[in-house]
Amino acid sequence: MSATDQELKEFRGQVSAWLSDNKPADPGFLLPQSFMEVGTEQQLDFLREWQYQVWNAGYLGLAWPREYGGGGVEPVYQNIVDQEMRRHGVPICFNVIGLGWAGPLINDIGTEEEKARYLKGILTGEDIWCQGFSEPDHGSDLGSAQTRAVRDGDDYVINGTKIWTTLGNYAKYMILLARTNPDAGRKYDGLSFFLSPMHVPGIEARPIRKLTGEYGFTETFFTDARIPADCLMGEEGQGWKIAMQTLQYERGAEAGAAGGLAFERIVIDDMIAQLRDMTRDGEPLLSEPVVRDQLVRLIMEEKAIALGDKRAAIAPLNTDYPFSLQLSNKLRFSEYARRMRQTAVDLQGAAGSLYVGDEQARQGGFWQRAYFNSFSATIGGGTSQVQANIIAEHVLGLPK
Amino acid sequence: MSATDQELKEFRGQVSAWLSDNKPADPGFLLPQSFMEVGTEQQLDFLREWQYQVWNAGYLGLAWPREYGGGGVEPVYQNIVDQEMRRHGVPICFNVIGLGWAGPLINDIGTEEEKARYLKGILTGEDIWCQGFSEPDHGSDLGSAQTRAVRDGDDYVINGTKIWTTLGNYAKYMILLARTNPDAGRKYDGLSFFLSPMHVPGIEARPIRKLTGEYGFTETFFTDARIPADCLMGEEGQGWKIAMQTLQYERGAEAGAAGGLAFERIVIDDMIAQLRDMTRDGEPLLSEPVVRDQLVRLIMEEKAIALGDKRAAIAPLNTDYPFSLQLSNKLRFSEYARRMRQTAVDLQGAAGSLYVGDEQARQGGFWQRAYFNSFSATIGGGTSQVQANIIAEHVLGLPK
Amino acid sequence: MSVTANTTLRFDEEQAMIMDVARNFCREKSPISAVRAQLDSPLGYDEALWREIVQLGWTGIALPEHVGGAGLGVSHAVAIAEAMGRAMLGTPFLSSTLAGQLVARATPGLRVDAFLADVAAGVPATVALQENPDWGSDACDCLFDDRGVLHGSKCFVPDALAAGWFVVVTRHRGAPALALVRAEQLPEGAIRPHTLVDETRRAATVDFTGVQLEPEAIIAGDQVTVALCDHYLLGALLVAADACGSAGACLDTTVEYLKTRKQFGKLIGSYQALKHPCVDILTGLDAARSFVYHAASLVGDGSLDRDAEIACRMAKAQATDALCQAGDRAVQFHGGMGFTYECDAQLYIRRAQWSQQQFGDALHHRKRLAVLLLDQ
Amino acid sequence: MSVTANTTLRFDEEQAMIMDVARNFCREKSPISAVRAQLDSPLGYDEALWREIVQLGWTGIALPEHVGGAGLGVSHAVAIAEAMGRAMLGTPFLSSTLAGQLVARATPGLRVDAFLADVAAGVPATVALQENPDWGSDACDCLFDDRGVLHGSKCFVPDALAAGWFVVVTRHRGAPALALVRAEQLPEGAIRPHTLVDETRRAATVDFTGVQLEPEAIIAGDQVTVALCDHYLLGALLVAADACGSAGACLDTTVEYLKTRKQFGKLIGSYQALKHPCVDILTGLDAARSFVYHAASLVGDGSLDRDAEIACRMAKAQATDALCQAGDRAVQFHGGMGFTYECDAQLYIRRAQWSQQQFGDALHHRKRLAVLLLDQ
Repeated sequence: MSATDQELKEFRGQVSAWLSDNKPADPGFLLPQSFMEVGTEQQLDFLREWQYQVWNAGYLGLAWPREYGGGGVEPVYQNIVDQEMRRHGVPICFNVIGLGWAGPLINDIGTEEEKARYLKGILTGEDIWCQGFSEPDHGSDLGSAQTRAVRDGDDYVINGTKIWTTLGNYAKYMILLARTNPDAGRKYDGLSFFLSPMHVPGIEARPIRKLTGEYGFTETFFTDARIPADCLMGEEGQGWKIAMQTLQYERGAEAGAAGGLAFERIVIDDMIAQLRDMTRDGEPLLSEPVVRDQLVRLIMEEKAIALGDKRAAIAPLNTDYPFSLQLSNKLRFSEYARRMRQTAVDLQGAAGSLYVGDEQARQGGFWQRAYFNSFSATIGGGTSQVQANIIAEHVLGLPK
Repeated sequence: MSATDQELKEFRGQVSAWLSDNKPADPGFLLPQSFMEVGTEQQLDFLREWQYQVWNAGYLGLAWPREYGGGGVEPVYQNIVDQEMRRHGVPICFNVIGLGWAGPLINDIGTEEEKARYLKGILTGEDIWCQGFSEPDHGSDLGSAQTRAVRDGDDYVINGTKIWTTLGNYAKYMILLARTNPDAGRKYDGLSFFLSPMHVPGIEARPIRKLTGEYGFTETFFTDARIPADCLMGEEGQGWKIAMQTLQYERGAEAGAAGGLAFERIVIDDMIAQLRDMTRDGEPLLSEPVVRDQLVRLIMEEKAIALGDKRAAIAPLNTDYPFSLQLSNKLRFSEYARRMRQTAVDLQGAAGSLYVGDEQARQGGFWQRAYFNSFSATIGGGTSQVQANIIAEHVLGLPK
Repeated sequence: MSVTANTTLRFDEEQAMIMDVARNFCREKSPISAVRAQLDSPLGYDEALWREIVQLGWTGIALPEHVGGAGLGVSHAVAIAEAMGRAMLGTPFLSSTLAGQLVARATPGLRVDAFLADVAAGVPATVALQENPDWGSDACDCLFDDRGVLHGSKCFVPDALAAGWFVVVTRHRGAPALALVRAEQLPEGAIRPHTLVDETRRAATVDFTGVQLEPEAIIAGDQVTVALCDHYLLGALLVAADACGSAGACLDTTVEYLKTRKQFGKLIGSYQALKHPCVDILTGLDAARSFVYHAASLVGDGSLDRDAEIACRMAKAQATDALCQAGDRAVQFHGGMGFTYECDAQLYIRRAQWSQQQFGDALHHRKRLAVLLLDQ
Repeated sequence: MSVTANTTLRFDEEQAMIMDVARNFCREKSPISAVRAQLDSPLGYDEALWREIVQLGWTGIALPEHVGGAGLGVSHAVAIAEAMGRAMLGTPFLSSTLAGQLVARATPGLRVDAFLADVAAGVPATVALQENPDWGSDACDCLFDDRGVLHGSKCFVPDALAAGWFVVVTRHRGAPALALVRAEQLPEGAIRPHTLVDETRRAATVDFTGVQLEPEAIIAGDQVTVALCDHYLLGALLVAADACGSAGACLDTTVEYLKTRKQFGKLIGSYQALKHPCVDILTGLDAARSFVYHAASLVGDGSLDRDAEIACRMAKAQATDALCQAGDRAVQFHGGMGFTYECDAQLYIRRAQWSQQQFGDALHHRKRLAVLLLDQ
């Protein structure tokens, strides 16, 4: 039985009202723009409290089963919540690896015991999750992961290093991709997937300082770390398949994700708003024709991305290069984001040389930090250069 | 005994006066912008007459020996002539393969007989020369030339195809790179160099229509063409070495070239001049700030090229990346030229859609044609993409 | 209100069908050999093929039913323009459609049904608009005197030799007006064809001096001003759609070459220096197509609103820039072959120059977009 | 007259020697570990190293001999700035040199020899110029009253904590004037350090309110106006030279990584997607260096002429754009490593943002170049 339009409209009204009443006041320090940028305890405490409030109000995990802390209703309700949260500009729900990767996976293929053990803590924010896929020597090439997991009695013994572990120093659990069989015919067949505890001897999560000067990731070292054998998810050798399955949850609540905002969306309007009171040669910056031309180009780029997302869903409008929009989405969006943020700094005049922490910095140095952080998207998850190869080969059919 | 400054100054004055008096009037048809663009008999006749006049006045081949039609003086005189010709904006001396490739080579390593036979006709323009190096299947890779030359009695029998033969349909002689020994260990060792007649049975020069719609090159087919054995220059197997030697003459009269302008230099001033009377939104085009910004960028690019040429000669100013300026010269210049010409068309408004032959086309469609012709430099002699590899590998030391 | 707020995309079964039919028809009827066969012809198109197009109802697709049209609106013409652009098919479709729209929109009543019925029935029509190359100029010296006699010339008149009707943009009592002129009314030698960079297109300078206007051939009033503004935008949109098609064909041609040509022992399409720029062209083209379909969703039969204007201008700016880039790289990436007239790359680089200069270039439109988007 | 006419490049043995010495000195004394050691320090430089620099005579290199300088002119300071930029060496050299030049050029006689002698002797000096982030603004609210007491603040004052002397740009009878202020004259808490994006640099907001000027500390007259115009240009030039050095070092760092890092079994430097952008950076940097040396050939001790102005502006626009591109790509091409604070790429991308915003960004200079080059 589907919700009626009327019901959904009313629900949207309730959400909006709740958000208006409960949107946190400016904490007086810069909040992370994404879950990959939680650099201080202060930020973490703030975000944890916010996620708890959202869950407590019944607005997180709406499509997850009631018995594990969810709402047990259709995904469309969560979508409405997320849209309203975006519209109200509230903070992110920071436990993203739990909400959008581990949780949905456990919901889908986990045992009853795993569900009972893990799901609620993900929603409340009590149990922070992190991801251990990337390794220092293999960058974009996940299939070559070398971290070893060796069965020894009732344990697996883990040795190796993972990198870019978001929230690694705060996390209680990790979704871990490790090699159980180094001799497998295909390298993918040697991988297994674990729901690993983080607080066991032999696991050290060392914070990585980012080029922004802030923290948010760790490098995670496993040295003869023993984790219980029942941490294995599925069977040995299914690691790659399960890891790939987590990707589908990016498609949102319908696909199983719990919901909540994973990152603060920075849009061109934000940039234009901050430029509106600046001057150049004593005149409003926005009256400078060369700047206007630059801004229009950026507006067009952002609008094209939004239109492209819609067009991707209309098959007859994608007959020329099917999947072009889907496969190029990451490249287009991340490269646009980087250029847009860079322009936002460039146009500040001498104030562009100030940074986070300076009292005269525009918006507390928001754009400077945003520009530097934007590389996480042009580098992480396959660099832009690798993305371009993928598009060239899979959309245009050019040779490898 | 070197010429004194005073002597050179007087000479410059004479040249300048002669050019003022003898600069040809506008012939009423578009002249070629380089020797690679002679597309009609009308253009050819005009340019031949002009070259003859220049030679007859004593201003071509000034550093070549007197007995073969040259001036027998120091190269600096020819440099002065060339500078003044550039300054006066006179037409090109079209017989460039003769003046700048074949002629100097014959002067350097030719026999007395060859000198007597070929040199004067090169200078007067009576004997047109062309070059047979490139082949259809080997693009930038000259060393792989497959055209065969087989010794048969007093002849060589030539079979194969050459392409991008400038003036091929008008030429009397060709400098020809052909393979005499297909079994040589190194592919370069199998090549020989010929001063080949063009007007023998079995040689057909088929004009290539360029993307401009005009002519200027031929594809040259050799079908059992017999040329006398004494057309061989040097020994069999020295072809590659001799071909490489021709490249040094690009360094001008000091290196042995006869002089004369090989191409009409199109500079940013020409472009700005044509834009000065255009309008955009009813205002002068040159008052449009975005256009101004674009033009300044181009001016800077052109100026940087000129400064770079000078800086390349001052060693202490090139310690960071020695040879960077030399090796990147072709790439920088040809890519700049293409963009500059494209911009010159872009900015014409609706007139940019007109072409050579239209009475309302700006400057008779000069810029449209110049833009299209500019690809000869970004493609010919190693594409820009190949040039970038060379710089990356030889200047920056990046791996192949 | 966000500057990117309106992301309307409407698309129905009927449009999908027309798009499909148009694409297949153009591909079948206009292989590149057929395109090349028309490069030197005076009209630039095959009249028999034009009759087929008329039979398909495309000339009336956007016109009201009472004049013989299909009443489907400009959005359907957009799909046809894109298909024609993809096949590089030169016909008077763009000029006729735009002339029909201008008159239909400028006319308060049904005074000009004869004209519209002709257009719907396939008589080529064209708008004689420009008097100089400046798209931002409002100069108009082609005027008629008290006796209704026109004086003055227009240049860049598309498909003038083919046209049975001319819609001459003129002035009446200081305000914009239109005069409908039949080809037969033109004096001998009035049409002097341009030599265009794009040899698949035709345009001419037309001297209307001496043409005696019938009183009912003059359309004036406030609606003309509005219709003229819309004409610039619809022209931009249709050229953008056409350019998207051409850019796609151009990219295909380049990619095909890169898949088959070897240099230094490797397929050249495996070099990132060639494949990554192709990806840039693809993403630029994707953006352009999104704008075109978005604009097509917003233009109705009524006067265009602010969002529609934004969409049309973005479509034009993006599509012709994408095509210019595609054409330029097509020549470069074909290497020596690309430098020949025989190589199809030349068709696209020439089309690109033509497209950029119709209804204002990218800079022109971005300048106006800045006003719409930034000055609130 | 061609817009690219002046291509003067003067370079003598002495300059070659200074360039060589400076390059070697900076390389030896300022390895990246030493640069990093200063990132958190209040002054941003090693005072012992500064004393060595003073010993080398660099602080007086461009100042007249009678105040203890070498009288070699700004062109020699350019070579030093480039060497320092290459080593990312943060010292008050740029600010002191510029302060010295401004005062030397603004002074009709020898009234301020004490100041210049101090600068030549290595007392850091700085110019307090800006009151807002707009380089094109001529706002000046930092004024002195009838009793010679200053009121008002300046921001973005470079090396303020290190400075022994401040050259405060103010006004006298409606025209630009300079006031020389000793650090000791500042009230407690007058200096509030900025947090800069480039952690190798230092700047502060300085409140001069209450400072009592000695009458001979005020420099006024027409020459001040000219000297101030030149100050903007010389500042642009020295920052450009510094940026060229940093861009070269940045490119080296990136290239070194590309030569050693493997991905998918290949050295990543063999991928054209990485190597061709490095070539773009190289050619952009080559252009910048050419402009810098050209400008250095044209700036003498007298007021700068049109060609010198053109050269300085081109140098600044080109050099900082090249550095921005180099820094941005350095981060990207180092991959995950580039995203860390530990990777030196961050030093360069930060330096790039700082450089771009000193003495006007590229857009600022191109706008002025347009007037110089196109409006004749």
